[in-house]
This record gives sequence, structure tokens and C-alpha cells, in this order.
Amino acid sequence: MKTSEREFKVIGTRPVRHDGIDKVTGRALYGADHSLPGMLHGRVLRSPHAHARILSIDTSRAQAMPGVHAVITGDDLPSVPDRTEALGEGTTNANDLSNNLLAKGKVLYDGHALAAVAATSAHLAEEALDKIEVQYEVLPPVMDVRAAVAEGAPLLHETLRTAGVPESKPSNIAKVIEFARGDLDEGFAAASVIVEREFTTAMVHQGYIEPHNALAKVDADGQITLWCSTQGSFDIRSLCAKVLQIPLSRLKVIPAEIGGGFGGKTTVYLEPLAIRMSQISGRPVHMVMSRNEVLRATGPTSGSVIRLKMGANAHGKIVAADALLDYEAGAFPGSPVLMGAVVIFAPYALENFRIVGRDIVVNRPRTAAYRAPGGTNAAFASETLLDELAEKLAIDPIEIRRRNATCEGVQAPWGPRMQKVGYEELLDAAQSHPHYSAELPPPNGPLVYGRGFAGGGWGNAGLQSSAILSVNNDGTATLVTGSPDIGGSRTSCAMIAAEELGLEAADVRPSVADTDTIGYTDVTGGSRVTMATGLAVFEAAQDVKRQLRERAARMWECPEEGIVFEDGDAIRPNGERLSLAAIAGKAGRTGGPVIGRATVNANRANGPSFAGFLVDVEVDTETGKVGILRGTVFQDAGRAIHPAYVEGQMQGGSVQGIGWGLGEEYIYSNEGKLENASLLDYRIPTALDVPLIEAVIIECPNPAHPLGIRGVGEASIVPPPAAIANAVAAATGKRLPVLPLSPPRVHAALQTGD
Amino acid sequence: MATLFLTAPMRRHAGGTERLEVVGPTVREALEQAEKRYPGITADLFEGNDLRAGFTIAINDTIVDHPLASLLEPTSEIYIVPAMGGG
Amino acid sequence: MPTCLQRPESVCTPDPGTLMGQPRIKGGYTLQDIQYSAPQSVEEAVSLLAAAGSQGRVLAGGTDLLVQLKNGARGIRHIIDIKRVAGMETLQHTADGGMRIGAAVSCARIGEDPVVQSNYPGLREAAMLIGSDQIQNRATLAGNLCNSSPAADTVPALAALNTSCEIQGPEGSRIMALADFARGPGQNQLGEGEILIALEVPGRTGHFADAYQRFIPRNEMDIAVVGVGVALALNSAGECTQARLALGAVGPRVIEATEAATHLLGSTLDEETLEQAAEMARAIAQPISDKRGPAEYRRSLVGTLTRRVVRTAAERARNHEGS
Amino acid sequence: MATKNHISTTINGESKEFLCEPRQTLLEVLRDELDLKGVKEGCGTGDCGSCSVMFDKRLACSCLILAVEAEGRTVETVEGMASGETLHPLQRQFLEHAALQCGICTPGFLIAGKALLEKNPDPDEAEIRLALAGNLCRCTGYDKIVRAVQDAAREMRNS
Repeated sequence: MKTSEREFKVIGTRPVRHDGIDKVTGRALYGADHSLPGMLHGRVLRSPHAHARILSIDTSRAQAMPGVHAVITGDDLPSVPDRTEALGEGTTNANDLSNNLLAKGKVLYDGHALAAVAATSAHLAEEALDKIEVQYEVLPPVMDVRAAVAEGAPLLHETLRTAGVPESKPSNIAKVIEFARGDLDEGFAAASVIVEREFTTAMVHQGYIEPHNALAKVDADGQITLWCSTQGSFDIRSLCAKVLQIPLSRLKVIPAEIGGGFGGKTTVYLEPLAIRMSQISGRPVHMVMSRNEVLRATGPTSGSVIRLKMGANAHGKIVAADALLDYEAGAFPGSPVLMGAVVIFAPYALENFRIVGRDIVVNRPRTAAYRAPGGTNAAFASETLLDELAEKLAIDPIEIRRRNATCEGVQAPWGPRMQKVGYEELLDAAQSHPHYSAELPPPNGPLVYGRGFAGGGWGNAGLQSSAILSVNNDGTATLVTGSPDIGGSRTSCAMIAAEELGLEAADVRPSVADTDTIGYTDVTGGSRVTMATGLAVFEAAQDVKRQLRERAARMWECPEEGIVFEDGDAIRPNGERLSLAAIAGKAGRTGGPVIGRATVNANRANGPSFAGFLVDVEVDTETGKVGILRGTVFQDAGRAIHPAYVEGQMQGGSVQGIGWGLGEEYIYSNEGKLENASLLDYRIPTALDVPLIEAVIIECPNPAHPLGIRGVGEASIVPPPAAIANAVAAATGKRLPVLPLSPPRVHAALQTGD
Repeated sequence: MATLFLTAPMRRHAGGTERLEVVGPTVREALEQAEKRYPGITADLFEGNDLRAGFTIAINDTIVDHPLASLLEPTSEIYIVPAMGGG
Repeated sequence: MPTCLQRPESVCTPDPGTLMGQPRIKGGYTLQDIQYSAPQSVEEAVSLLAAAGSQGRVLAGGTDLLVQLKNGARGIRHIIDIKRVAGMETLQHTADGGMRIGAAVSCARIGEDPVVQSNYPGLREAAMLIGSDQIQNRATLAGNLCNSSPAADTVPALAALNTSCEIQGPEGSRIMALADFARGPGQNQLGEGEILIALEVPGRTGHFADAYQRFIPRNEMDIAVVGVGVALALNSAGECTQARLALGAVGPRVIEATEAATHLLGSTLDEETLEQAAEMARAIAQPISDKRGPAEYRRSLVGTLTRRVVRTAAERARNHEGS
Repeated sequence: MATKNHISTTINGESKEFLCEPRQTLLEVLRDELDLKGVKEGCGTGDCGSCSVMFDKRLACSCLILAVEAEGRTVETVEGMASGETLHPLQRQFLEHAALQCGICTPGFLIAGKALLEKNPDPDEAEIRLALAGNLCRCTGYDKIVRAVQDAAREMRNS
């Protein structure tokens, strides 16, 4: 049966999440909430310098303190291969990862870890940090991509050469990537209007409310158990095993409840240190970061400089587009510039384009994934420039997107053909939404008003998942997956199982298992859990249904042929029915427990998701402050399993995008010290900074997925900064190619004449 | 004949050509044919005998499960795609 | 000149060893070992503080002090909690219509007080702008003042009201104008063993009103980029007979914009006069550039806020029946 | 080792005594000594509201209170909101509205919401947003939280 014709009973409803009661009563246990008898508390010593050679580290006074049981530095980590390999989500250089955990030779950013201490109390561990003496030779820091590529710029890594460029010299440019097709010169020659700008966007942090944490216990036989807050327990296992050079079988990772991640909890910071100190001390070691450490030393996402030139003909068709994306990698290679290059023209059908992306190291923390990594920066450039083209051609801004919208069969800029996507449907929905035609307030004294729209696409990730679905003898079921649940995904997975087995969502008890209990499962990231782990659950349910038909045949003492399983019953060709509960109750006499299992690589079932954001702003022309009056987010979910949590992803992503657009930024001093390492000065939006955000779910089923699901976690963060900038332009006539659109910047732009 | 779409860096080895006609039966053989015609064109794609981490293969509109072993049809379009992740 | 206008973290203190000491290279962890006392009387508090010398600090709401301690302010070893000292939590309305605000009265209580609501709406605005409800329920006006951050919200509002400080120390008590209290970022006039025990707000007369506004990038949970407080009175003809104007976050301590305030006198607070006063306020500001905004931007905001805040106060004064 | 102070207090309606060092915050003691792990630490500096408790009937960040200050005071945490199996209307509405995703900020929001509704049983949207501005949520964008508080207020007014 095609998914579009199927009627669902559970999918599309809004049951209370299974872990809800624990989370509203304070009983849910997050990483910092775990404790073990005899546990030590670990703390980390961090560099105050952005770039310095480590001349010496003397830990002897700390080691000598009573109550201090372990002190480690970079020398206490084994040497590991210095090459990029498949590790973690995507690829990782283990040597870089190790150097980021504890610096060797040089410190490369303010907050770079140098040493760690485990002691009988947190207070004592901090006192011990004070007793560690480090001597530095301070080096000039390289704080942004412009400085990093300048002639004669100080080098972060003396041996780093540019991948993708033959015979390159040592450089701060770690990699160059390129997508191109058609003929740019010919394209621009055919343009009626050409616009070109250079965009600058600030480094921003995921801003999850729960700081990183880890609790490690090493037994006398070397077996390790690790509790931590992570988006991917298997990735944490492989990363820890790699940097500590231990076999995977020795390490069990138990994912605690996780207090937000948004991509930032896909790698390791404390985990290997806690394990190493537990190995040394023979006692469990618990580590929790402070907010200051989270901001200074965990992976934010890249600031960037993007040069973009686009031309369109008189009908608004984009005839040529040329982009250069320079992304801050932080201290080690690995910015999401590739994904920026994918996203920048993703919503458009283009024939002539070139996209060059450069991954550039700077003396800032090693970047990590952040919700649609790289995409928001890129769409800020393309979606504001396209808006400018529309303005110059006097075409409605949604209409110009409609005329260029990608659709099934279009060759994507990064290569393959597009399957069915819902971008055209989304644009239609936005154009006909009452918000788009609502009256804006007239100017009022210093206050002026404007409306903006922007779109954006995100490819989502497929990757691997496992699921085990066990039928209980009363006809209920238990579901085990390996996907840490950040936003209600265990309920959406349980709903898929319930739908397939004809149960209520509450009759399926879902749990998120440790790495010993379930098969390999990739990260909760790339918007993939409901799509990919959901696919594994769907397949496991088919496995259960096959077994139930077999068991029903045994109970009926008839051949299995012709028996179907529908709406929770096995049905014989003669119409006779046996309920799931009836079959389950007899499982002991028909072959033992009924357990379905499935493992998938969901790459083939993945489908991109497109989003759009429509926003009304108020600009105070005397102060430069931009307020958000109304926001509507549109997104193609393929199929919304639990619409309330789909809306939640869309609203949450939108508000993160608003923060990125209006106020969030890493502010460094000239010496490279992070000046706003607190939630007071790193300004994520409060409840008072945003309006209610209406979420409009578009459902264009993903043709590659049996339930039509598309990942919904990320795409919604891509459009808001561009939409806000477009709205500010509509209100003030000024185009600001810079993020965030902070009051001083807007104010300064309003003072200039052009 | 299947069609191999060349990435921008690969095109530099092939005089700017955007696509090559190749015969299978598998993706691996298709890439070997390309390498024979334009030596060095696939060098960056391989690490030893395997596709380098960070690359994968799409045929038409789908990322395939077995990149190098996938069988081609005469209408197949082969794309070399960077492995993509998310947050 | 100040190098920092933030809620003083230890790095802002230009005077190591006296107030906060050298910063540790850490951030937001736990407190180092301290001694804690909760005296019952002012005399006891003063003698404890005097005995603690430079290592002593008074604890009222703690919303700044605990952050400083977590950030590694090593000089502080003895905390003297004044909340159990008799009278410290008393908000007293005086016969002349003024107020005596005990040093441990929370900002939330200022905000809730009906007399403050009707008579000193500007002070209420300032008190209700400090952080969140969580912070306002703990933070105090006296603490805001003693912390001596140039960006303290209540200080321009209190300065505009011509508030004075009641200080008690080993040598007895003294009174000081609030505007003179802070010396610079994190530094104030308190001597060893001295405690700010109350703020005295003089009574109001006639068509009087005050107002406070600040500019912040978010709508809550921020430190003022600029804050401006004003208090003024009108005669029955609507002419300004009294005016005080105070600027926050644009100098090492609160700046009294005397010339601008004087310029308002005798006028009906028409737009032209407001613009001229705003220009005078702009001229007297000494802003610096830091993470919260460039100097020129701040200077511009001084003008904007001065105009807006005087306009608001004038409106209030005209509507106020007087007493 | 510093001398420990003996503190008598009332937590979630029950008399409690504990020993603490002066340098321990109320948050540390609630979590580490009294096992009230529903009180979360997100920033340690009073900027995120995750550690919100009612301290002497007023909303406060327990990370900015010394545990010794609790002598003779009352403390209420999220653990005291439900009575037995019966959830507080706010807790129920948060579930019904899907007003939580990761859930780490939820205890703080519930306490702040409760503090608001005790003062103001019929808040409008702006009042709700102002009252919750000291609590940061990074997942939801606040939409469903605001709606949950509105519906909880309605439910409480009608009961």
C-alpha cells in the first residue's frame, strides 16, 4: 500500500510522551545526576591564552595534595594516528581529537584543556588546579578567517597543508572543496540584474542548557562503564576507544538523559579524561563542565565570510551564481563548510554555478556540529541576495523563489538528482498564508516595520540504526533503540511500532539502551532519529508481524499462507481473527518469545527537508534594536509522526535562528580571550524576546521511506537570519550583510547614507 | 552505457568534461575505466582499495548501500557525493 | 578610565587585594573556602567586618557576590550576611513622603510596594529591570550600589532622586550623597569595617515624577548598555521647577548630567528643550567601547534615552495630582 | 576541611536538617546532600533559571544562595509540586502541550510558572513571558511553554 493512501491510527496523533512524567517531576536522571560510591570529582585546567607554546607543565604540587588521586596531562594520553578516518559522525582525525582533549606542544585557543585533576571533592579538585604551574611562550593569535588567510599569517599547525590543493605549502587553510557546473561567464552575460556582496557571520554556540558531563568507572579487569550526556553513545564509545587505544568491547557507554545537544554533544571532551583518571585512581570519576567552559572550550559552529554573486534574468530566473565560503574550523580542521556549500543553492534549480568552500583553522575552539551545520550561514547569504534580486526586478519575494524552486529530477548542486521534495508546496503555503497578506503597522515615531521571508533546505542524514521490538505475553510491547532522545523521539519510535502492531502508543514501552544492549546506532543528529531509527523500528515491526503470522498459523494448525496481520489481528483467509494479545499469550507454546529486530543503513531512505520562515520585525531607528513581532515557520515533514514534537522542532529551530540573527556571537578580545563566556553576555533569546511561532507542517511524503518520513530537526534554523535581514531591509531600506543584526550594527547602518 | 558525473576537481583531469560514458557492471569498474582514460582522476577518491572516508556514491537520486559494488544499468547516472552529516 | 562595564567579575577589579583579588583562571565553578557569619545587630556586623579587614565582604542578596566568588575572587574569605540584622529588611516610609530603604530590602519588595509604585515609578522601573524575577527577589538596591558597577540600573534612578547613603562603621555613622558613593568600577567609598546600612530617598513635592530607562539588546536578562534616570517637578503652569538627570554605563561611575538638568528648568519640557538637554547629556557622557557596545553608539543612546525618559517623567508629572 | 554548619530548614513541607560548609551553595546541598536532583545547574551564575526554587516563598536561583542562608527558611523544589500521584496542573499541561523537549529546563520553568500563578492567576501572554524571562529554554522556542502556562492558569482558575 502506498503511504499516501494509508490511514493511520496512531501516527499523526499527539500522545503524552513516555518519559514525560519523569521529566516534569524532576525524576529523570541526566548525566550530572548520576553518582557512585567512592566517586571522585574531576576538573580541567584550561589555557588563558589563545595561542601559545607550552614550555612546561608542573603538576607535582597538585599531585602531592591529600585527596588528589589523579592528575593527567597530554602526556597521559596514548599517541594515535594523525590521519582523517571514518570515526564519529563522519570523519575525524584522532590525533587532532586527542590534542583537543589535552593540549600537546601548543595551546590553540582560550579555554584549551591542558591538564585534569580528580579529587575527593569538586572544591579540592579546583584547589589542585591552582597548584598546577604552566609556562607559556605566548604566540600571536589568528582570530578570524580573513587574518588566517592573509599573507604571512601565523600558522596554527606547522605541518598542515591544504587538502584538495596539490603541492600546497603549510597553511591555515585545511581544505578546499568545490562544486561547479555549466558556464558562469555565459550565465552572467545573460543576466538582467547582478548582485554581489560579502557576508560576515559570527561564531555561535548551540547553547544547550545542560553542560557536558561524564561519569566513568573502570573495574579492576579493565572493563569500563561510562555514563554521559551524548547524542550518540556508540560514537562516544568509538571516539573514546580510539583516543585511549582500547578495544570497543571493553567500554560500555550508558546514555544518560540529555539536556539538549543540537549537534554539540556528538563528540568527546570530558569522557576520555574521566576514563583515564578512573584507570589511574581505581575509583569512579565524575566530571561536569561549568557554563564558562562550555562556551570557551566546546564546539560552537563556524563564523564565516561568504562572497556571493548572483545574476537573474528579467523573469527572475537565476542564470548564474558564484560563491566562495570561508568557514572558521576553530583550532583543528573540520568546519561544516561542505554542508554550507550544499545548502547555499539547495533550494534552486541552477545550470551555471560555482561553489568553493575553504576550511580554515583559527585560534578559536574546535567547531562541532550545530543544527544544520554550515547551512544557516550559507542561506543567510543566498536568501538575502535573492531577495535583493527580487527587489530590483520588482518580483514578489516568494514568487522569485517559486520560479527557481528545486523539484523532483533537478540535479542538485552537489551531484545527484532530487527526489520529490516539498519546496514548491511550502512556498505556495507561505504565499497563501494569512500572515503574508496581513497589514503591517504604519511607522510610528522612531519605529518602522517590515516583513521578510526566506527559505532553506537541509539534506538530513541517513546512517545506521538498530531496533529490538519484543512482544509481551499480555499483548503490549517493549521497544529498545540506541538513539538518545532529545526531543521526544522515543515516543515517535513507539508510535511507529504501535501503528504497525495495532496498539496504542502507551502500550509500547520504549527505552534508549546502552552500547551493550542494542546494536550499533549512529548519532541523534542530522534530523535522523524518527526517519532512520523509525525505519529500523518499522522493519522490526515487520519482523514481529511475520512471526505473529507464523504463530497464528501454529495456533490455527493451518498453513501460514494467506494469513495477514492487520489492525492488531492475524486474519485467516476465512476471516477468522486472532488478536496480538491472544497470540502473545500463547507464545510459550508456539515457539517462545516473539522478538522482532532490525538493523538499517538508512542512507537510501533519507529525504531532504525544506523550511521557510516568514517574519515581521519592528526596528527602532534611534537605537537600532530589532524586535520580532510575528513569526510563521513552514516545513516539509514528509509525514509528521507526532505533530506536536514536529512543531516543537520547527519552533525551537526558528527561535535559535532568531538568536543567531539578532544577538548571538562569540566576542573575542584582540588577544583572543573570549569576553562573553556566560549566558548573561552570550545572549540566547528569552521568552520575552520572541512571539508565539506558528508552525505550518507541510506533508510531502518522502518517497524513499516506507512511512514517508523526512527528518525535521534541523531545516528550521536555516532561514530565520536571512528572513529577519530581509524584513529589516523592507523596514529600513538597508541591507546588512552581517550577523548578528545587533543594535549597534543596525544603528550604524541607519546612520550611513547609501 | 552508464554516465559518470565528474566532480569539479575530477574535471581538471578530464579537460573540463562534466560527464563520462562508462560501462559497468559495477561502480568500481566504471571508476577504473575513468582512471584508465584520465590517469589520476580517481586518485583522491580512494584510500587503498576502498572509497576514502568522506565520499559515497549516489546512483540517480539515491545514495547506495554498497558504493563500489553497486550494479549499473544503462540509464544509471553515477554521482560521487561527499558524505554528509548533521547536527 | 574603566576597562569594563559588566557586572563586575573579578577581572574588572583594578584594585587587587582590596575588593576581589586576582582572578583565578577558571569560571563559574564552586566557591573556595570561606567563613560565614550572620550577625544580629549592626554593631556586631561592623565589628566582624572590621576584624575581617580586606578579606571581609557583606552579603545581602548575593546575586553579584556569589558570581564573583565562583569566578575565583580569592581575596574574599569572610562573608558577613546582614539579612538577619534588625532593620536591614525594613522599607520605611518617612513623614515627608520619602523612604528609608534597609540594605537588605530586595528589589522585588521595592517593585511591589504601593507607595513606590505611585510615587517613584522610575525607581520601580529600575528595580524591576535588574535581572529576572529570580534575581529581583534576592538582589538589593544597596548591593547594586556597593557592587559599584557603572552599569547598575538602580543607581541612576536613585541618584536622580537625590538619595543619600547611611553608612555605619567602627568610627560611627555618616551620611553621603549616593552620587558620590562609587569611585569607579568595583570601587566605592566604604572604609574598612564600614557597611552601607540604608538608603534615604527624600520626599517628593508638587507635580513630581521620576523615570528610568535603559537600553539592552535583549528584552530581559541583560546589563544596561546605557541607563538614564530622571526626577523632575512641574509647577501649575507646567514649567519644570526641579530636575535631576543621571547617566549610567557611560563612565566609571554614575554621571550627574547637571547642565542638561538645569537646562530643563523653566521650560515646559517641549521637544526642542528636550533635544537640547539630550545633546548636553550626550556631551557629558564618557562611554568606552566594550563587548556591550561601541562608545559612539553609547553616546548616541544617551541622547535618545534622555529624550525618552524626560518625556515619560514629564507625562507622569503632568498626570500626577501632586501632594 | 572547613567546619560544617548545622542547618535546620523546611524543604517541600518537611523539616530537614543538614550539615554544610559555608562555601556550598544551596544548589549543591539540594542536589548532592539531599538528593533533590530535579534542581538542575545550567550556568551557576543566575542567568538560566534551571536551578529555580522557592526560597521563603519567593522564586530564586539556588545557585546564588549559600546553603547556610537556609537556616530557618523554607525551600520548595520541583519534587514538591505533585501531591502523590496527582500532578500539579502546570506539570500536566506541560505534558499535554509537549512543552518540553530535552526537559533539563523544565523543573525551573515549572517552579517559575507556579510562582507566577500564585501571584497572578490570570496572566496575559506578555506577563507570562516576563515572568519566565529568567528561565532559558533552548529547545522549544517557548511557544508551547507559554501555552501550557495559559492553560494551567485557566484550569486552576476553574477549579
